[in-house]
Amino acid sequence: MLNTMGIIFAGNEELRMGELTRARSLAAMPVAGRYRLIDFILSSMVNSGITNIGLTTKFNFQSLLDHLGGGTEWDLSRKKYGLFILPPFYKSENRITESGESKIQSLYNVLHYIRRGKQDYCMLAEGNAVINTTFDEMLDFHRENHSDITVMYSKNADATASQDGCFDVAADNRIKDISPNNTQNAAKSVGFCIIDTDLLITLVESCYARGEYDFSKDIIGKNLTKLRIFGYEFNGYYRHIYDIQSYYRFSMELLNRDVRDTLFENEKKIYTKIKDMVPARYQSNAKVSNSFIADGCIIDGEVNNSVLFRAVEVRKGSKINNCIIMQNGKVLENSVLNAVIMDKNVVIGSGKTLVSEPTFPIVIGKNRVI
Amino acid sequence: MLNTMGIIFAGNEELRMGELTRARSLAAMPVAGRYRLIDFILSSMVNSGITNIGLTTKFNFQSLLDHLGGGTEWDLSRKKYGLFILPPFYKSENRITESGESKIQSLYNVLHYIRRGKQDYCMLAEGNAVINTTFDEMLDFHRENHSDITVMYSKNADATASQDGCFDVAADNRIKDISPNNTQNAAKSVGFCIIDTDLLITLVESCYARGEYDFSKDIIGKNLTKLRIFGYEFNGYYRHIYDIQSYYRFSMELLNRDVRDTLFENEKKIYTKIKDMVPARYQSNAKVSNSFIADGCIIDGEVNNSVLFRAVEVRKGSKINNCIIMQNGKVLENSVLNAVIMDKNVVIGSGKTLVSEPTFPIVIGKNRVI
Amino acid sequence: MAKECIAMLLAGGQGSRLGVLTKGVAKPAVQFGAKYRIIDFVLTNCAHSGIDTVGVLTQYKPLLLNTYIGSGKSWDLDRLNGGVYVLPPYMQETSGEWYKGTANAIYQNMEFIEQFDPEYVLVLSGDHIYKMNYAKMLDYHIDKNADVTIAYINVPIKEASRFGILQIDGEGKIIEFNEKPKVPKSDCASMGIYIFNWRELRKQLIRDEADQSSSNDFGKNVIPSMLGQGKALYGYGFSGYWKDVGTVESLYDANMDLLDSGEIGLYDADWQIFSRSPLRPPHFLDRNASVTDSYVTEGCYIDGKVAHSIISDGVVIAKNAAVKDSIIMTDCKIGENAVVNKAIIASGTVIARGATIGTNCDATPQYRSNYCTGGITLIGENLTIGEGVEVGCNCMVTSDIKEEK
Amino acid sequence: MAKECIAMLLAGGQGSRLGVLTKGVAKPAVQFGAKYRIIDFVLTNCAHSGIDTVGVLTQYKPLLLNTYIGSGKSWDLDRLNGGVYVLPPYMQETSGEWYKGTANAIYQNMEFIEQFDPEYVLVLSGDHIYKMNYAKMLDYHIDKNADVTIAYINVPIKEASRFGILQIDGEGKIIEFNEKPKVPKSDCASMGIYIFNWRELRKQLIRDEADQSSSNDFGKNVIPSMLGQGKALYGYGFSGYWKDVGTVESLYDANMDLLDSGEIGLYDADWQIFSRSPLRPPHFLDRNASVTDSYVTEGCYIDGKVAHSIISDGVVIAKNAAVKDSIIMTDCKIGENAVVNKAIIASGTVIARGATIGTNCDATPQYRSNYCTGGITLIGENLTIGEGVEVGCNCMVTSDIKEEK
Repeated sequence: MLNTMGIIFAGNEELRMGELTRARSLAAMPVAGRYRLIDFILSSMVNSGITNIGLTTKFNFQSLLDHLGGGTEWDLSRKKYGLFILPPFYKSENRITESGESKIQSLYNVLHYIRRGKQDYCMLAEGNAVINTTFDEMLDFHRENHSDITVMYSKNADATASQDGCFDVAADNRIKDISPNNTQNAAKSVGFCIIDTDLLITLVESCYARGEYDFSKDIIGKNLTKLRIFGYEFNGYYRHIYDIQSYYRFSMELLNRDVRDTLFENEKKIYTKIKDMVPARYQSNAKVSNSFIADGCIIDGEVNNSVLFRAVEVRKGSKINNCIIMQNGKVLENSVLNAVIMDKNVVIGSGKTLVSEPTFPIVIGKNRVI
Repeated sequence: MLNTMGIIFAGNEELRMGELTRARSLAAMPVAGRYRLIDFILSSMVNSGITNIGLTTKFNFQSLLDHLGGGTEWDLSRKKYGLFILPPFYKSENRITESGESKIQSLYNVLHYIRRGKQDYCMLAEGNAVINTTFDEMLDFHRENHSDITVMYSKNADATASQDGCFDVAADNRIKDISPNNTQNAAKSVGFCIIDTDLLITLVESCYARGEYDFSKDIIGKNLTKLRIFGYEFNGYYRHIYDIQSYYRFSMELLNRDVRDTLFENEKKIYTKIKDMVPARYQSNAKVSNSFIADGCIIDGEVNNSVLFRAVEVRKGSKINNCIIMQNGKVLENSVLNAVIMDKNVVIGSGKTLVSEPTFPIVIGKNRVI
Repeated sequence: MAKECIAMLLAGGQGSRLGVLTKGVAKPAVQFGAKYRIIDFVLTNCAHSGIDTVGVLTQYKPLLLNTYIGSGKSWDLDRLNGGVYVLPPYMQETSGEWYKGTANAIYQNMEFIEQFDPEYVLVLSGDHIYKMNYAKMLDYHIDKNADVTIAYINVPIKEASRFGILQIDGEGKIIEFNEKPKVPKSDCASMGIYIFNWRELRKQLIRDEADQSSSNDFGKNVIPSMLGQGKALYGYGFSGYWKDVGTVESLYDANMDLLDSGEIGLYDADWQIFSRSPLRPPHFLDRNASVTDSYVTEGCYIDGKVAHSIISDGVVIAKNAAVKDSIIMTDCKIGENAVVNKAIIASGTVIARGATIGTNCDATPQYRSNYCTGGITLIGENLTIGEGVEVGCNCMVTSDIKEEK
Repeated sequence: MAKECIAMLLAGGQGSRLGVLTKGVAKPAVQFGAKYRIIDFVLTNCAHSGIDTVGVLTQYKPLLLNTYIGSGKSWDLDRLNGGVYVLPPYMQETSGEWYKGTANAIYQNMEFIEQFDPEYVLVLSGDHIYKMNYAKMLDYHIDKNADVTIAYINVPIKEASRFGILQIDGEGKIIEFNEKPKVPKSDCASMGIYIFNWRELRKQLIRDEADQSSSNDFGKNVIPSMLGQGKALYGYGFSGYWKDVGTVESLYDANMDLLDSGEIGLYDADWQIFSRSPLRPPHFLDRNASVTDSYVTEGCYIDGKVAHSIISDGVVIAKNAAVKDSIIMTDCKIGENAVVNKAIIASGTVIARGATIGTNCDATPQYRSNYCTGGITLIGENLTIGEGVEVGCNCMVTSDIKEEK
């Protein structure tokens, strides 16, 4: 899949994530004990042989920059192409951001980058998808159908997660219409599409000039008869993270072996930044079950149905149930937690009780001491 | 000098540079055939043993990001600390940049980064200085004098270049006053200072809270009696690049052996991004003298008193005098150029004449074809 | 690019007393403490001591070690000027020769050292577990104006005859040195860590090489000879955790020390032990798991019982299996109802369901081995111990054992 | 992390026919074309052919070569899975042995190859200048269902006896192979580039190793033997620039080809020749300089006359010096009024003022050397040729020459 470049929309900032994305972009959200959300789509692209990848960014992408560095850990520190972080562009005269809110505006701002690539195809992807796949077959499909735009869809997908809506897909796989029919069995966009690079440039320029900023409506919808636009069905596991519920739900799904195996016990690896960590340490009073535990943890309490990120400490007498505890979280002695999401560096003192239901997890912001 | 962190103000955007900094920050300005302006101060810090360096950025720092990558080529891809590019911070609610115009605002925005470092001292530096030095002796001076803030000054310096003004320096090296007396022999700020990290944090917070944004006036000037503020004299070669004239003047100074030797034939190297280039090729009609020529050039014409960046082509019959030609510049047959600055990828057709005086160089913007 | 001090790390030894553990790899590459290898400790010391140029002298089965070291990035040793260099023996114009002894190994790489024009050369071995700031030792060396400084540690006098023993005067000067003396005159044991003035070392290496009777070893030849020449040799006392992991039992003990004493201090934020981490997800403890007093690292799946053990990455321990007082290396599988007791299971090995390792001391005398003492059982890498098979204590298994029909 | 095809690059040879040029370095590390080294071309080929795993087999003075290759980053070979690995000879449990022949070198590294579980192994040598897309050769190999495919090039029949000569039928199948035949039967010369099916190669290597009479060389032993066994050997025709730079004269010619024919195509944007660049400023031509028909690279200072020459980094050519038809390697200094004609000056050498190299063919018969033919003069590295000294053609200088008083 060497003839394809990747563009990842990593500028999304989801207000529905609340405090968790206040100081980081959604793509930099910590997930699954040691990863960041961006790792999934980035690794899927790398594992597909895409070596020219641009990330559009908007606000507060410091943590994204720190995480990705020069791209070495994703094998993207390459001589030719590699990983490009594309900050927003400002017209210097009036200091106004042109990056805007929409995919089309983002694409317009990185046209210089798209033009520099020599790849015939461009893969557009959301930065907030949890997936481990390769796109080789989708590209074959795109070529075989002489498709102009191929959109990946799923019938299983979580409907609310779809950012580009639902489609009517005909038997020949052509997309007939954009459908308001967001039902269980509808073909929902997974948020990835392959498009011929030259066509993308033309479409973005023309939409931008006319102030048409809705990718789904203005690029897909308006061109359904003029262009060959196909749907490519994806049957595997994927999740979009777009609010606290979807984040919590996905984290709890990691306790299913199938989900873990699909994502991680795969020839295709999910790459991430490597940090030096001591192995997890279980003390004499540790009682841990059905939990996903990262290195550096020190556990002397009880942990059930939970995800513990790196260097989390759970002291003696504490009971953790249905929780997500991010890096450097500390739960001192004799506290009881149920359905709590702790952002990085949160400390829960001894003898505290924080209990909710999995349908309504408690969120504790970064660096808080409770 | 392991106990010092570096902050480089790389967000300057000098309108006086005109077209040359339209799409790049001043710190990313190409200089001396194969370098970028930032390379000098960055290398000087690295050669001083500073391994924790943050770059404050503001607008259009894409080219800076591309140049610096993960910092590997400056030996700053380190496990602990390394190179941090600090994009501006936005309050997500109202999308307003807080990065502002002044050093104090920039510092306020990166306080989180400064706090994370464990170094006792902080070296603040302008990103637009041409210099090859080490700061070890300045730090010794700072310590020996129990100085709170030590400002590097020079008496030789180009006065207009000084961003932090001039000083009255007493015999005991204490700064007595900020001086309006910007004469030939005045002690002019070179734009580098060492300050105790804790003090820096306190001063920045207090200035920011009171809306005092002038580093020179509000941090140096107002504290001359309350704090121990010293001047440290620097006698070596340095230049600030702040407008087209200063850029052009420095480039022409490179034709002096002493200047080249000071900057480049030194045990302390100026690091930069390495690109693969063919050696420079001289053809049968080449006539080149008193010129600085980078790899990848193909020269079949006459070149005098000029700086040619990488992969510049000068065809037969053309005569280049007193020019700066940046990467991928092309001068076709039989053209005559005098005192021209060509930005990247400029093409001069055959038989053209572009002649000015070194006191008023002609500037041709990126990608132009003439 | 002159350097004040560079390190030369002797990593060429087979470490044959580790038995089947060094069948495929050199001793410094043997796994330690769930996610480390022995060499990590010395490379980490170099990184934290500010020594950024390290030559690693290898010759025995270096493939895994070379691959593991790679660019040196994991130890911050991928430096623009300097960094880590693997130095195997090589061919000269007319012939090549293998490293004859520790001193000869350095002798053959004098050209490598010369290119850094160092003032001092630190000679290290790659088979000890300890944390030491070599910068402080260098300060001492400079302060004493020594020709060579030898780090020593006080050992119980009854063990002293296993070491090179120093006698030092009140100023720290070495007045006598005896390699493995039968009757030790002091308890100051050489740790095999030397700082030499490079000019002096260069002279001594050439002199030693010319001596046909020398076995070209630092402890046996170079140091005693320098003492005889009246050179200034100083001892640098070290106190802290230090363990030679040269035998199966000492390797086992050092691992258990990690669990029990914490003396090595893995949690010291200013002295993190660097290692090359595999890229694996967090580990998972399933509903039947019980893990106590243990270290477990990434990629493991545990549904059995683990007590007082060290579990490397990718290990699977099935339901009702019981692992106790053991070291389980990368990607081993322990089947249902299997029992592993006081054992070292090398990487990739499968202990099939119901197998019993190390519980019955009298079982399987045919596998009993001199390598294994103190009741430890050692199973080699990539083996399969069949269903229901029993292996006794003090045994070493080097090939598959099929289940009995 | 299975790989379809990995490359094994034979870089262990001394290249003794290059005379003093390989005194301190292995042949693949010899400088070429101002800023390259010979091995750059093959490593570049691998990078552009999508081969991301390369084992480099070294044994002769590998220090500079190892340092030069480093992490492989310069050739995009610092990969997460795969990349470049330097493979020296090593010790086994009982003993170690040096690489006996090309086939034995691969034989000793079978374990290295196995870890990538490749379908195909590409065997290369590190001493040829050419650009070739190995991916196309691999397609051909797969298409022909061959056991081994050998790349060949048509050479003038009178030179054919220097090569391994293939006879191929209309389908590309090799029907005869003769290593350096006295009477060549065709002009198809083996380029020493082989693609093997790994399983087949593995078998053949074990078989060859067991054969006491074999010299364990691909051309002499393995290929003829496979032909005898009726295996499917195919020839893959290559047309384009290809030069064996095994002698001083051929190395000189290949450099001059860069200047004169441009056939190697340094300016091909899709096939940039990668190399490890030194970090030096642009070069400077001063007021008296005259440089024509030449390549000059970074860090040079030229105030003299340079015609039809190749000037490596950091060279200083003083006023009134004249360099013609020559190759001046890194950091040489050519003094005022010195004349250098049709010479190769190895790195770091000083030609003092007024010295004359290579103009008078009858001068200095005492330095005449069989290594130097075609009127070429070769001066070794880090030497000083004193003021006013004259050195004639076809000479090789291996130590300083003092000025005559």
